[in-house]
Amino acid sequence: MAKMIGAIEVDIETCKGCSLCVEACPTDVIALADEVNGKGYNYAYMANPDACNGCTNCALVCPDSCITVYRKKVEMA
Amino acid sequence: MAKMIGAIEVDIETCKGCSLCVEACPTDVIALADEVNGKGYNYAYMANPDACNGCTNCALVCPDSCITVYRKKVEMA
Amino acid sequence: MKEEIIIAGFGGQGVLSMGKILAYSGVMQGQEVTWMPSYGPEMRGGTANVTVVLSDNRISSPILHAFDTAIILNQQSMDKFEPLVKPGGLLLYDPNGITRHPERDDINIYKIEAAEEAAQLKSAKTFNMIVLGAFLKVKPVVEMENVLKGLKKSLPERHHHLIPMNEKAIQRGGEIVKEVTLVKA
Amino acid sequence: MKEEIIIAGFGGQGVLSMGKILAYSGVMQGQEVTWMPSYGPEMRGGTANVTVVLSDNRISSPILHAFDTAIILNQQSMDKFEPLVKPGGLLLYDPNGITRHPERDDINIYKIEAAEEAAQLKSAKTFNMIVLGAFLKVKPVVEMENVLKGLKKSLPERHHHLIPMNEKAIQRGGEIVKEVTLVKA
Amino acid sequence: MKGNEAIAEAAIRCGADGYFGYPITPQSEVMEKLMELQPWNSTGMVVLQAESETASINMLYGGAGCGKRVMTSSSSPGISLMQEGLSYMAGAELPCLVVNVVRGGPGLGTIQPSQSDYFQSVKGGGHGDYKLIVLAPASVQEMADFVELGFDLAFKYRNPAMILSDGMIGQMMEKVELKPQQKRWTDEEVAQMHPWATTGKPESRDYNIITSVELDSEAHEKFNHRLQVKYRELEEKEVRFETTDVDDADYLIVAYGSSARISAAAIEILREKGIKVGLLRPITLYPFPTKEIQRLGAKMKGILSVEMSSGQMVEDVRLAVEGKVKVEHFGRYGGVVHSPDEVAEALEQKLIGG
Amino acid sequence: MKGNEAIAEAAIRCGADGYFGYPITPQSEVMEKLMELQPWNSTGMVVLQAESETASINMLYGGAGCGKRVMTSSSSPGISLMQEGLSYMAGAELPCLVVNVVRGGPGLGTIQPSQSDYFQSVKGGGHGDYKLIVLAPASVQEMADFVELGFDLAFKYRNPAMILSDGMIGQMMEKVELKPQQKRWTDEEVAQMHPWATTGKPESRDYNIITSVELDSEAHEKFNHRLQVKYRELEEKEVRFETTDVDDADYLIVAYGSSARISAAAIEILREKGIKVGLLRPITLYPFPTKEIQRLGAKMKGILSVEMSSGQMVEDVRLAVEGKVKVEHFGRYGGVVHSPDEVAEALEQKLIGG
Amino acid sequence: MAEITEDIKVAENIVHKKSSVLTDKVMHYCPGCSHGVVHKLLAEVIEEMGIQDKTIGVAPVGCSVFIYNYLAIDWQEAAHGRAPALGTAISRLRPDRYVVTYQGDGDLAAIGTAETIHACNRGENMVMIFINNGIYGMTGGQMAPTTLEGMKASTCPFGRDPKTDGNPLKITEIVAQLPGTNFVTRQAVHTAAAVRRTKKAIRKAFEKQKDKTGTSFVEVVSTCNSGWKMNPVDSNNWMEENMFPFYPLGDIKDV
Amino acid sequence: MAEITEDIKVAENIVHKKSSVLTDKVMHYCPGCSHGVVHKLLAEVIEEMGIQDKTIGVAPVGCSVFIYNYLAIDWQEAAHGRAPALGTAISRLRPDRYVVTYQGDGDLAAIGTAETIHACNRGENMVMIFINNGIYGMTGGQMAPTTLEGMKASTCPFGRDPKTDGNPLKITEIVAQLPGTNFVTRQAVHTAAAVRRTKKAIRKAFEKQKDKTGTSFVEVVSTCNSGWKMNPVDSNNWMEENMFPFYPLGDIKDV
Ligand SMILES: Cc1ncc(C[n+]2csc(CCOP(=O)(O)OP(=O)(O)O)c2C)c(N)n1
Ligand SMILES: Cc1ncc(C[n+]2csc(CCOP(=O)(O)OP(=O)(O)O)c2C)c(N)n1
Ligand code: SF4
Ligand code: SF4
Ligand code: SF4
Ligand code: SF4
Ligand code: SF4
Ligand code: SF4
Ligand SMILES: [Mg+2]
Ligand SMILES: [Mg+2]
Repeated sequence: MAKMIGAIEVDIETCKGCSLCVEACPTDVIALADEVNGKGYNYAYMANPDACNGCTNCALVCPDSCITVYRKKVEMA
Repeated sequence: MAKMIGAIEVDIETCKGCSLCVEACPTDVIALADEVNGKGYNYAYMANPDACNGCTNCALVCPDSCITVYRKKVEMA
Repeated sequence: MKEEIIIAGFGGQGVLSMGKILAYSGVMQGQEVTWMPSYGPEMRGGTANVTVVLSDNRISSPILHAFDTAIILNQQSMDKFEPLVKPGGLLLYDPNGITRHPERDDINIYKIEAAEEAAQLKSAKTFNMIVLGAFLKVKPVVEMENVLKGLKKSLPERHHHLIPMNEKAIQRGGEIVKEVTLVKA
Repeated sequence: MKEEIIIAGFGGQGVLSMGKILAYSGVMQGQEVTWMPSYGPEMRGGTANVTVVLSDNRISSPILHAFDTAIILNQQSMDKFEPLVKPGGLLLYDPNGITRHPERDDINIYKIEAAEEAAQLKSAKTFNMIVLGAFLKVKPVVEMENVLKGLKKSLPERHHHLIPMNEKAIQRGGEIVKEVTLVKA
Repeated sequence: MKGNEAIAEAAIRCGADGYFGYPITPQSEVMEKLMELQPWNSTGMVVLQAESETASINMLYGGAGCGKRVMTSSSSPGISLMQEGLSYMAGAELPCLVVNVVRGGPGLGTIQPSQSDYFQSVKGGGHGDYKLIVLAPASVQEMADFVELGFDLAFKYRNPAMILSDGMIGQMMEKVELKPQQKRWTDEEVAQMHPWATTGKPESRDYNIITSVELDSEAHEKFNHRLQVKYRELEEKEVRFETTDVDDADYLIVAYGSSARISAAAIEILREKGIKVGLLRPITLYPFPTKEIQRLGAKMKGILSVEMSSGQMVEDVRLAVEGKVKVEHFGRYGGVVHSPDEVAEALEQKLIGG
Repeated sequence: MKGNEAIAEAAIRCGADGYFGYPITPQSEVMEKLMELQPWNSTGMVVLQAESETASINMLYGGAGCGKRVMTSSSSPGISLMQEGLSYMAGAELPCLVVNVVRGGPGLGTIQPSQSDYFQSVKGGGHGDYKLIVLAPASVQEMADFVELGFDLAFKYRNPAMILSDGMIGQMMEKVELKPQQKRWTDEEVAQMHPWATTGKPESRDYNIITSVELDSEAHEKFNHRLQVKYRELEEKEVRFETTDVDDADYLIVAYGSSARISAAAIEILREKGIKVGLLRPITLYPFPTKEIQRLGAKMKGILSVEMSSGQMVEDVRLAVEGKVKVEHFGRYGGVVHSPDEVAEALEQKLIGG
Repeated sequence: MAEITEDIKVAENIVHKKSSVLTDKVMHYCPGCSHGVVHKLLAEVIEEMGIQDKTIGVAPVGCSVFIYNYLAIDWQEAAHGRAPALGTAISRLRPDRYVVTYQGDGDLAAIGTAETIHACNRGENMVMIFINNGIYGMTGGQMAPTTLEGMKASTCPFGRDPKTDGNPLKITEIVAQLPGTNFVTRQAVHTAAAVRRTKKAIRKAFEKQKDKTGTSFVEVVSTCNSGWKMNPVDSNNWMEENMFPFYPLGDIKDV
Repeated sequence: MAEITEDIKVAENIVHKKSSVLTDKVMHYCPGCSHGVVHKLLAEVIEEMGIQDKTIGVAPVGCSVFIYNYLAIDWQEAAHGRAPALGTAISRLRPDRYVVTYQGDGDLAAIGTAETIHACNRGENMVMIFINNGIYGMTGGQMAPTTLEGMKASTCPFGRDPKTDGNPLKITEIVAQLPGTNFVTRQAVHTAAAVRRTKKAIRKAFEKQKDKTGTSFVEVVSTCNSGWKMNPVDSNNWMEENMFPFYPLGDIKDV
C-alpha cells in the first residue's frame, strides 16, 4: 500500500508560538514546546511526528512562514 | 361658466431674463421684453395677459422668485 | 510710450477678450504688455473688468489705480472708474444702460453706440469689436495690421473664419464713435 | 529622597503596570512621581519599558539616561540597560531567558526567579508582582501599606478581587529574591 | 495620571461640550479615556470618533459655530491635516481647542516626543495671515489646567487655541489635582453669551452667518485688519511665562514644555559648577514673551534656546533680542530627548566657549 | 500668455512626466491649459484631475517615488490640505514641484492676489523639521522658467520645491519666451539617474523603499541631521536674488513676486523725489538671501520689507540684519494689492519720518 | 380683459409669492441657474413647517457658497467638501435643531467623499441637499465627479473619457445603501411638475428628521448653463436627454 | 518511524517552504496576526508569476506599515489612507508595472475613503489588498469603520453602538458597484482551505491586471488578536462566528 508520509521543520527562532499550526493540523502532529526561544515564545514542534502526512495545512496558516513541509510517497506493508 | 383667470407680477429688477418662465407657461403668456433692466437683462413680462390662468408654473420654475401669481375664479358668460 | 487701459462692463460683454486682443496686438507690435483681469464668481452676471498696459519698457505693475483710458460699458463701472481716469485721459463709453453720464471736464470723453450697432448687425458677438474699433480710432495705440495679427493669435484656429466679421466691426466702430467733450486745452 | 527606576522586558510581562503600581504607591506616600513608558508598535512582541521616578521634590525630567535601579526581564533589556545603572545602584533581574548574565562589579545585583515562581503558582499574571515584591524587599522605597493603596488605585474596580492574590505575590517575591553580588564597600 | 488622560478628565470637568478626534500615537488615550468615562451620561458631553483628522477639525468648526466648547487632539501628521480647517476657523473667528501631542517628524516619523511643530503652530501652518493661541504645558498638571485656560482664551478672543504638548508630557504620569466639575453652558446661556453663534434664528435677531469668505478685497482687508488688532491685543494682554533663577543669572535658557523641565535639571548641574543660569519658560508660545526676553536678555551674557527641534523657537528669541545678545540653539531632535547633561554641556560650549 | 498658462506650457516643454491637480481659483487655467494641449498625445505626459488636493499631493508622492518629474498647482486653501503630504515628501526625500498661486486668506478668503502664505511655505506648514525649496516668480516669464528650475533643484536635492506665486502673476498676461521641447526621461534613464526610485527591483540591486518612518529615535535623529546638512548646503549654494539700484541707495526695499514689481515702480517715484532707494528681490525665499541682505543692509539707513501680507517675510529680513538697521514692514493684504504710490509713501513715512 | 388682469392683482388672490424666508438680496447666480429654484423650495419648506428659528444650515464651497445671504436662517459656511462634518457636530450638539447641508457635486462627491459617506453611514440626523449639475460651476466649468461620459468641461475639453478621466460617480446610490440613511431620492427642477415633486421630497426629508432615524438625502439633478455653455432652456432639454438616463429620477430609499 | 520523518527532510521532498520573495527579517507582528499570512501569499503569488522585478508595492500606515521590510520588491510607504492615490500615479506613470496597494480597514475605509472610492471609480490599474480586522491594530485597538455592532474596542469600550458610534461600513460592497473595478472578492485566512482560496484570489487579481481593465480588489477578513484581546485560535473562531455573517466571504464582482 502506498501512503503519504510527511514531516515539517519549524524555524524555532522565528516561531511565535501562536498555535495556529497546532489548530490547523488535521492529525494533531504539532504542539508548543515547554521551552521558549530567544524571543520568549513557546515554539511549535512535531510532538507526534508519525502522524504527519505532509498536507501543508500547518505551513499555509503560519503567519511567519516558519514551517517547511516535506512529503514523500512510501510503500507500506 | 366659471373660469380661472390669473395674472402675474414680475419683479423686473430681479428678473434675469432666463426665459424659464416663458418656457414653463402652458398658455404662452410670458415673453421677454426688448428693453433691459438695470442689470442689463431683458426681463419677463405678460405679453399675452388674457391667457393667464394662474397655474403658477412660471413662478415655480423661476430661480429668482421674481413672480407673484394671482388667481381668481370668475363667472363668464 | 505707455498706455494704461481699463475695460469694464458686465460679464458676457466680451470685456476680457477685447482686452486680450489689445494685449496681443501690443505684443505683435513688439511692446511689453500686461493683461490683468478681475476674476472669479463676480463674472457670473456681475461686473467684469480687465486692465491692459502697453509699454515700450518693462511694466512694473499690472494692477493700477489710475488709467490713461477707461472703456466703460455699464453703470456700475462708470461709477467705479470715471474718477480713476488720469487728468487729460480718455473715457470711452457705450450709453446703452447708462443712467448717469460722465461728468468730468478734465478728461476727453467719447461715446460709442456699440450695443445698438451690434443689434442692427444682428450679431451681439461683434459688440466688443465695435468698441475696440472706436477706441483705436480715438487712440491708435497699435497699428491696425498688428490688431489683426493679435486677433488671429487670440482666437482659436476653429474660429478664424470669424475674423473678417470682426475686422468689419472694428472698422465700423471707428466710423460711429462720437466725441462728447474734450479737455479744454 | 529620589529614586530613578527603569523596568524593562517583553511586552506582555506586565512591565507597564508594575511601573504604574509603583508610581501610584509613591503618590500614596505623598511623593512626586513620574511614569514614562516607551510606547508604540514595539509593544507588540518587542520590548517594553517604563521609567519611574519617585522623589520628595519636583521632578525635572521623566526621561533618564542613568538609573538608580534597573529591573530587567529579558536579554535585550539587559544589553541595553545594564550599562546605564549608576555606580552603586541596583540591578534586579529574572534569569529566565537570560543568556548573558550581568557583569558589572560597581553595582548591586539581585536576581528573582519570578517566571518560575509564577509558573508554580499557575498564575502568569502574578509574575510582575513577584518582581515588584523582590524590588521592594531590596529597596523599600515605599511602605507596603502605600503599595497596597497604589495597587487598589491602579486596578479597575472590577479587578479588586485580585488584590489579595497580588499581595501574596508581592510577599512571595520578597521571600525568594537572591543577592548575586554587592558592591565592595 | 497620564498627561493624555489629564486632558480628558479636565475636558469633562471644565464643562466641554464636545470632543471629536481620530486615533494617533502618542495621544490616543485622550479619546480612549473619554470613551471610558462616558461623559454623555454625566455632563452630556458628546464624544465622537471621526473618520479622519480633516473631519475632526471641521466638526469643531460646526460645533464652535454653535457657540459650543469643542476640542480635538492629535499628533503631528494629524495636525497637518487640520491646517485648512484651522485657517478657516481663524478666518471665521471660531473658538476651539486643539491639542497637539507632538512626535518626531517630518512625515510618518517616529512616535517619540519632539517639539518640531513650533513653526507650524505659531507662524501659521495654514494659509493666510492668522494666529493660533498656543499654550505649552510642562507638566501633567498643566495638561489639565490648560484645557480650561485654552477654552477661556479661545472664547474671549474668538480664536482657535492650541495646546502644544509632546509625547513626553502626554505619556508620562504625574500627580494632578483636578478641578471640581463645572456645569456645561445651557443652550440659552450660549445664545446669550455668544450672540454670533448659529443657535437657530429667533425673531429677535437677524440671522447669523459663520463664514470666512469675502468677495470684495477691500472688505476682506478690513476684516484682516480686525484680526491683526485682535492679535496685537493678545500680544499686549495674554503673554504668559515663568522665570526661575533669573535674578542673579549670567546666562538664560529659554525653553518650553518638556525641554523646560530638562533645562531646569541642567541649570542645577550648571549652578553646582558655579555657572549662574536662569530659565525663562514661555507658557504662551503665541503670544510669545518677546518683551520679557528682551528685558532679561539685556542683562545676560548669552541665551540658549533649548528645543527638541533643529531650531525653531530660537528665531523668536533672536527677534526679541535684536542682536543685542548672543543667542544659540541647542536641541536633540527627530524623537530624541536631550538629557540635562547634554543641555548643560551645550550651554558651556556654545555660550561660554569650550 | 497668462502666468498660469505659462506654467502649463513650460511643464510640457521641460519634459515633465505628470501633473495631478484639483481646480481652484485663481489657478485653474494651469490644468485647463494642460488638458487642452493633451500632452499625453505628444510627450506622453500624464495629466489627471484628482478628487482633491490631498489626493493630488499623494499622487505626487507616488509619481516622485518612481523617479518621475511630477507637479501640482493650487491656491492657498488647497495648499493647506497638502501639508501632511508635503511633510511626508520632505521626509521621504522626494522631489516634486508644487505651485501655489496665493489668494487672500485665512479661510476661504478672497480670490484676489495675496502673499500671506509666506510662513506656510518657508517655515513649514506641515509637521516636523523640514524645508521646501521656494521660488518666487515676479513675471510670467519666470512662471515659465521656474518650472524647469524648480524640477532641477528638487531633483538635485531630492526635496519638494514650490513656486510661490500669487493671483496677480497667475492671472496676468505678458510676453513669454518658451524653451524648446525637451525629451522626457525614459524609464531606463530614470532607473539610472535615480537609483533610489521604485522602478521595479531588478536582480542587480536590492529592493528600494521610499519611506519617512523610523521607529528608533536615534536613527531618526540621524536622518533628520542628514536633512539639516542638506538644508545648510542649499543655504550655501542655491540662494538666488536680484538687486536693482542698490549701489547708491540709502534705503532698501526687500520684496518678492508681485510686490517686487510694484516696489520697482515705487522706487522710480521715490528717486524722482531724490530719495535713493534700491531693491533686493529674493528669488529663492528658501533659501533666503540672508547674507546679501545683511551685507547690503549694513550700508542702508533703513529697510522696508514690502509684502502683500500683515508682515511675514519681514521677520527673515530682521533676522538677517540682527538689529543693525531699522526694518519696517509695509503691505496691503487680504487680497488688496498696494500701489506704487502707497509703497513710496510708506517708505517715506516709516523710514524717513513723515 | 387686460383690466381684469390688473384687477385681480390684490393680496387675497395671491396664489404664489416669494417665500418670507428668502431675503431681499438678489442672488448672484447666472440667469436660469437651478440653485435659485432649490433655494426657493428650501425656503418654502422651512417657512411652511414654521422652523425658521429651529433650522441651522451649512453652506458649501461652490456657486452656492453664498446661500447664506438668501435664506434668513442661521448658517455656517463650510470648507470645501466638509459640510457633512459640520452638520454632524451641529446635529449632535443641537439635537433640538433641524440641520440642513447644501452642497454641489464637486463639494459632496469629490473632495468631500469621505465626509459624505461617513456622515450618512453614521446616520447623522440631518437633511443633505445635493445639487448635481455635473460640473464645477463656481470655478468656471471644470469636470466634476458626476460629469457624464463624453460631456465637455474645461478640464475635459474633448469630452470626458472614462479611460483617463475616470467614470461618473453615482454617489446617491452609494449613500442609499448605507444603513444610516432613511430617505434617499433623486429629483430635478426643470419643469413645474418636477419642482413640485422636489419640494415634496425636501419637505419629506425635513419631516423625517423629527424621528431622529438618520440622514435624509435629496439629490437634485441640475443645470449649470454657464458651465455647460448653453442657454437655460436648452440646458433643461439637454439635462432631460442626457442626465436623466444616467441619473434616473425617483426615490431610491425610503425606510 | 521518527527516523523516516527525519529521512524525508531533503530538498527534493519539499512541498512547502518560505517564498523567496520574503526577506529574512522577522515580522514585527503579534503572534498569529493575519497580516503575516497575507504577506506570505502576496510573496508567493509574485514569486510564482515571476514579477518580482515588475511589481511596485504601496504600504499603508497601520500595523503593516513595515510590509516593505518583508517582501523584496520596491515599495513606497504612503501617508495614512492615501495608498490608492500613490498607486494611481505609479500605475499611470509606469503602466508597464504591476502595482499593489496593501491597507488596513482604518487606512482604507476611514481616513482613506475618498481615495479608495475615487481610485476604484477611475478604475486605476492596480491590485488593492484590504485587511479588514475590524480594528485599528497599530494604534492599540481603537474602533475601525468595520468594527461590528456591539464589538468592543478601546474607543467603544462598551461595544460599538451604532446610535452614537455609527454603523460598520461595508466598503467592499461599495467598491464592487463602481464601474472601475473588474474583480472584487472577500476572503479570509483562518484555515488552510481559506488560505488556498485567498491565494487564488490574489493571483487572479494580479492576472486581471494584464488586461488593464481596472482595479482588482481583495478584502481579507482578518483577526487582530491583540486588539481583540483573545488568543489567535479564539480570534479565528470569533471571526467565523461574528465577522463572517456580516462580511460574507466570496467573490462579489468578476467581470
Ligand atoms: C480646498 C479647496 N479646493 C478647491 C477650491 C475651489 N473650488 C471652489 S468651488 C469648487 C467646486 C464647485 O463645484 P460644485 O461643488 O459642483 O458646486 P457648483 O459650483 O457646481 O454648484 C472648487 C473646486 C476651494 N475653494 N477649496
Ligand atoms: C494622519 C494620521 N492619522 C492617524 C495616524 C495614526 N494611525 C496609525 S495606524 C492607524 C490605524 C491603523 O488601523 P488599520 O488601518 O485598520 O490597520 P491595522 O493596524 O489594523 O492593520 C492610525 C489611526 C497616522 N499615522 N496618521
Ligand atoms: S503557526 Fe507558525 S508561528 Fe505559529 S506556532 Fe506554528 S510555526 Fe509557530
Ligand atoms: S503537514 Fe499537515 S499533517 Fe503534517 S504537521 Fe503540517 S498540518 Fe499536520
Ligand atoms: S424665470 Fe424668473 S428670472 Fe427667469 S425670465 Fe422668468 S421671471 Fe425672469
Ligand atoms: S401663472 Fe401659469 S398661465 Fe399664468 S403666466 Fe404663469 S405659467 Fe402662464
Ligand atoms: S456657474 Fe453654473 S452653477 Fe454657478 S451660478 Fe452659474 S449656472 Fe449656476
Ligand atoms: S496589533 Fe493586531 S493587526 Fe497589529 S500586529 Fe498585532 S494582531 Fe496584527
Ligand atoms: Mg457642480
Ligand atoms: Mg485594522
